Amino acid sequence: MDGLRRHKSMFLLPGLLTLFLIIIFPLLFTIRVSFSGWNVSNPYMDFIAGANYTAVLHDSRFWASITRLILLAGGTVLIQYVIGFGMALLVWRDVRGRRFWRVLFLVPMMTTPVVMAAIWQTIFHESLGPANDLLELLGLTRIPWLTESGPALVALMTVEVWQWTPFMFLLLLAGLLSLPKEPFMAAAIDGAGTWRTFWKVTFPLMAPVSVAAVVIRLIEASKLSDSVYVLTSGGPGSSTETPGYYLYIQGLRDQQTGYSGAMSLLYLVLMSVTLTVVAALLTRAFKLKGDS
Amino acid sequence: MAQLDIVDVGHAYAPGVAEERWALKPLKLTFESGKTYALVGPSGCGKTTLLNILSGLVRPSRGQVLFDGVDVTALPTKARNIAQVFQFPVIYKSMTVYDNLAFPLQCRRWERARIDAKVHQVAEALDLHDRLGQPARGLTADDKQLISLGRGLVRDDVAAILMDEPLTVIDPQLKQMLRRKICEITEQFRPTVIYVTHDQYEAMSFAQEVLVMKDGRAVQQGTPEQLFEAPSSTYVGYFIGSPAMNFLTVDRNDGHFALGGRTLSVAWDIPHTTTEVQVGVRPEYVKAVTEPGPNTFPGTLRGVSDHGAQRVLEVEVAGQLLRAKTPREEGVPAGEEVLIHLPRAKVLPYADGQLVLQS
Amino acid sequence: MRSRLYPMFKYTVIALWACFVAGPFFWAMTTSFKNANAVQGGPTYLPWAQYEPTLTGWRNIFGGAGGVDVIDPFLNSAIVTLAASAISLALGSLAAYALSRYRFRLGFIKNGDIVFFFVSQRIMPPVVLVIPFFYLLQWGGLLDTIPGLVIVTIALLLPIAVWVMVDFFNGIPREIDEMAMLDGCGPFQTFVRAILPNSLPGLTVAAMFCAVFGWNDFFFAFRLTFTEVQTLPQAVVALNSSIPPWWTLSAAALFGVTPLILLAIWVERYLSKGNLSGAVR
Amino acid sequence: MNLNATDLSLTVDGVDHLKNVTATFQPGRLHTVIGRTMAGKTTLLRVLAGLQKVDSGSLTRAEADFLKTPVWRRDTAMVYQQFINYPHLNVFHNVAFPLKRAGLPRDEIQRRVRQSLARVGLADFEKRKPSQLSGGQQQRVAMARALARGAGVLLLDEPLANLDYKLREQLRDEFKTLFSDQGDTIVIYTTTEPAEAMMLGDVVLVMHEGQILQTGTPQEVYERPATTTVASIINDPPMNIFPGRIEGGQVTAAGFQTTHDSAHLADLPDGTYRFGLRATDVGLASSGVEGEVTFVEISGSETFVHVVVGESPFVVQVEGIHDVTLGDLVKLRLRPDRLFAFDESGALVRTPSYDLASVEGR
Repeated sequence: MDGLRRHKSMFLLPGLLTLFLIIIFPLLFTIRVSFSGWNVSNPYMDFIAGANYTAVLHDSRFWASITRLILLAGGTVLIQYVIGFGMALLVWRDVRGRRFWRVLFLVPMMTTPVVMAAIWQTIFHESLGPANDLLELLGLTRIPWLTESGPALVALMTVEVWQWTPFMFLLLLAGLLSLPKEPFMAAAIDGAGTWRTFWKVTFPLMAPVSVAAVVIRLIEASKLSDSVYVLTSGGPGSSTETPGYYLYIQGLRDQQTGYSGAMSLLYLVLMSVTLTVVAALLTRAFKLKGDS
Repeated sequence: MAQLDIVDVGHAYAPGVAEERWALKPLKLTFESGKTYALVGPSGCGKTTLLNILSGLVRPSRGQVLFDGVDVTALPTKARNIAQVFQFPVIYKSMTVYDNLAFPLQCRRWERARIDAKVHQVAEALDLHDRLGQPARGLTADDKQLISLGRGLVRDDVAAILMDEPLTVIDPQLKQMLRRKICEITEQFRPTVIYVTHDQYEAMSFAQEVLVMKDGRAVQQGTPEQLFEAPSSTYVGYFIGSPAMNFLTVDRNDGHFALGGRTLSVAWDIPHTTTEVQVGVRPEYVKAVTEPGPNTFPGTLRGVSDHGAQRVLEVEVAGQLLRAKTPREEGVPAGEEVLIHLPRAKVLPYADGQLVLQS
Repeated sequence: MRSRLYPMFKYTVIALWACFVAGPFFWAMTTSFKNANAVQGGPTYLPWAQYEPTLTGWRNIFGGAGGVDVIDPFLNSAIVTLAASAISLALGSLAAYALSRYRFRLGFIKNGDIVFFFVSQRIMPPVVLVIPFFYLLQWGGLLDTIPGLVIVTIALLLPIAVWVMVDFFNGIPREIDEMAMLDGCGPFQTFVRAILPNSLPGLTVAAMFCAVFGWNDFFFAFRLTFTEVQTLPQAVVALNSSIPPWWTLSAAALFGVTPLILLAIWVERYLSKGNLSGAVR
Repeated sequence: MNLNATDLSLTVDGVDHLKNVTATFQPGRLHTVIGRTMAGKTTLLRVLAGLQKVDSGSLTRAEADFLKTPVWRRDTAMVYQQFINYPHLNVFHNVAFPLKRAGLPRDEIQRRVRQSLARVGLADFEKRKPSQLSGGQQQRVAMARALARGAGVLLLDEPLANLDYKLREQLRDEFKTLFSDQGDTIVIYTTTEPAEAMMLGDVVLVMHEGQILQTGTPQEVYERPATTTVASIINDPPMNIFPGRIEGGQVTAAGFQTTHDSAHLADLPDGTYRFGLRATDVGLASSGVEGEVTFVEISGSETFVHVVVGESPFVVQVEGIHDVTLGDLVKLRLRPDRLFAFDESGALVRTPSYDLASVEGR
């Protein structure tokens, strides 16, 4: 289309340039600073080559946080997907009070993670919180939720599942609502039961939405740090520390600017590569390319 | 295969609607075992409602649906033992062609060897046998429709196969091939088939019996030939045939009928209560002639439409429009004034829109 | 047999999940009416029956002694969210429209790569950006100001707006654009007169996501604003730091999350029409 | 002001969408472009509208280089196969949209909208949204919008293809009247249906694989199809084409031999030919060439019997509805006086004599 060549850039460029300009400085700054020895006692942009990177590679606390993040993100996203899909299926069709359930199940994702994490902290309080109260009611023993490493991880995962299952629920329910009804008719006609209908009709039809939802959630979960900050402050010790939170400690609390810069970039590259690979694998596993 | 009976079945989508406005007015129909039927009519005529009542998707407001004498009105789709081909091809996209065809049998827990034999037999008939191992999602729309049909055919005991405008999304060039394939297959397997379409061409080509519907009523049921030669109402005459049948209002005095003052030589016995008598004649039977004679009427040529092999002459006769379809080789009459012949054997009397059968 | 058990099973599962979802809100609600004594006495749930309710917590968040004032942070959050969302939606839908309708080619970079560039910014952890942003805003004199916070929030929201709107525009037939052009509209008029009026569902969804992520952002506000501009999440988390005045914290938390809960009720309406589906693919 | 296309070519991924398309479109005439799906008809319209670029060629209207004129200044209206209207506007504002863009005064807009809605029979539907209309009504809205503008070029891309059978018939008749007073507008109408092309067109262009194979009046194209491809495109059902020989003025083909019946072919040199015979010129008879019935189709008022004779498939068109059973052996009467003769490359060498006579007769 002649005459459109000029216009199309006018549509794209404002947004593209805005984002580019907002992002490019921090990125260049981080790259530069990662080669400097900038820290709290030496706040200068000197050049120390790759020393920071070598140090990060040997920082076992960093690598432990990466492993922890992968397990946390993978685990919570999987749980979110299963519960979110299950709930979406339950309130998809004939259910009483459908609108009420749908709104209620959406609410947690609309709330501020740090604010709700603060509430969760009171819930997990060892003596004054309702979590242990509930355990006693069920005849179980009290758990020191936030002061022991195992329970602290469980608490963190519980909060993540509570906060973000609604997001899965939202995307999957929207997907279910847009499905055509003929395939389900066909399955009924062919004599398929509930189980078979789910695995042979619903699940394959939902594969594209599922992959999109899981990938989006993985991206968001890879940045996990706010709730850690409020709920456990990475503790006890560093047992609930995620890379995001560890970076916060290094870069902002202890002002190891150069070191944290190197760590940031490494973290960013690792996450980008992992997420790209996961997205590609999921897409291929469900053969999503080249089909409508 | 089963015989399907519709006994006094009617349906309204909203409760409390006057019967005049029901989507499907109460009617009685029988679909005989092993025959092919077409339900044809414009959108909103009730054909899809009727199909959904047969498939169990809609429970009729009134009446009974019998499959081989058994009342299935209250049964869900799953318990009815029918098969259906939808407007948009439906396949199990995660499965191969083979598994798609085998699926209904797997659901019925057939033995593996028996499934295998049956699937191969049907695939052979559908010309899909060389693609059994392929994923079904990669096939073209017409092949997907064949798979849908095949899922019905593998079941020996299927009561009926319902087809809901199955050619809608097929490329025009492939439509004929698929239509041909469907015909061959029904010829071979002889299931009871009920085929819904708005297209007279498809309906007449496919079915042994055609049911023309309008405003929730079945207006005529008959073979394609009956619908063409003796439409029961002016509506059927209009809907079937292209161009539509001609209907000209005639004057009547003591049992004689006249068109524009000239006698129409017919021996019709029409009730005296009738307010309007029309003569119906297919454009195919109307001829432009040169010699006056019985049943010839003068007219004015208003227009000629060139359709290729035929031309359609638009002639004004006694102030009414009459279309005549003439083979190209006969040319076009010279001049505006023409003589039109209505053959006595091919003109039919319609009293207030309804055909009056003459003994 | 099975058919009778299934509904029971279904409603039990739904009820259990509903309890889990609603639990924290119920807990926050009941705690917000407690005082020190009621909290120290161990977990209780029912006012009057188990403890004597007071309005201390609620008074504290509206400037009561020893509490905070949530009104200013609320306004700050609202302004930042609205401004950043509006700018992101405007720039985002323009860019998304271009990416959906025109073919771009710059060397090996094509449309898909540009969309990926936008969306991939979501991978960027805020903690990576925040130190450079600190110096950038300091240099521009925008540290601890609303415009500064708006600028960095756009980095969070613009990718979301582009992601939702590209998919939405892809669902609008191109023929509508073509027809508008044939009818005498230039490219910009085509977008404004023919496409935007038909994009309300998509814009609503995009606006919802922008509002959620804008309103709920904590980290940027936490590190880039201090005394002059405090946002609501900051104010609430500040309460969490020392000895927990749980009643005030709970009241503030409930106050802070209410606007978006109202949004959830509104969004559900769009969901029931199936309008979100375009945003998912 | 003719619209002149010269040597327009467009290749996408190695497939020719347009190949040296040269055509002149004249004001006040209706041009029907007939071809199968994917023949390049839609591409041609999109190029004329400015929605699609070409690799080479030129397009001019009144001295102006049309290829350089942006879409919104081409004074061109288009009606799509899919009923495209502005979903957010009601019927009135849909039709008024282009008039507002042209900056017409309010009362003039109102007058034109009302007038053109009345012409398409939608006067009472002003306030409805397109989604509240049936397919046929939606297409009428699109027509009304195109007509109201009085654009210099009106493009219609298979406007009836997605409509019900009977509605199609009805709208086709209406179109004939609608287009009869289009003044100086250049109307270009694509279709896959021969009858539609013939009945609506002042000029017929036959397209195939991106090329224009023949241009002429409906009668010329129908009666003198330049190639076997044109012959099969312009006939419905497609013309039966089969190989044969002429020796000493005698035709031998498809299991029969002519004597003096095919006088119009008698003076052709001996050799191998391809013969064409319309479905209407083959009949079922009690004697003749024997073949097996493979398929039967019934339109509302004709029966098409597909028969295989030896290797050659034939379609026989019989007026009225007839019950013919698949697999039956039938005898065909092939009318030798109606044979078209094409050379081996498919170019026309001789038409049946009656057609020529009727050209002169009318």
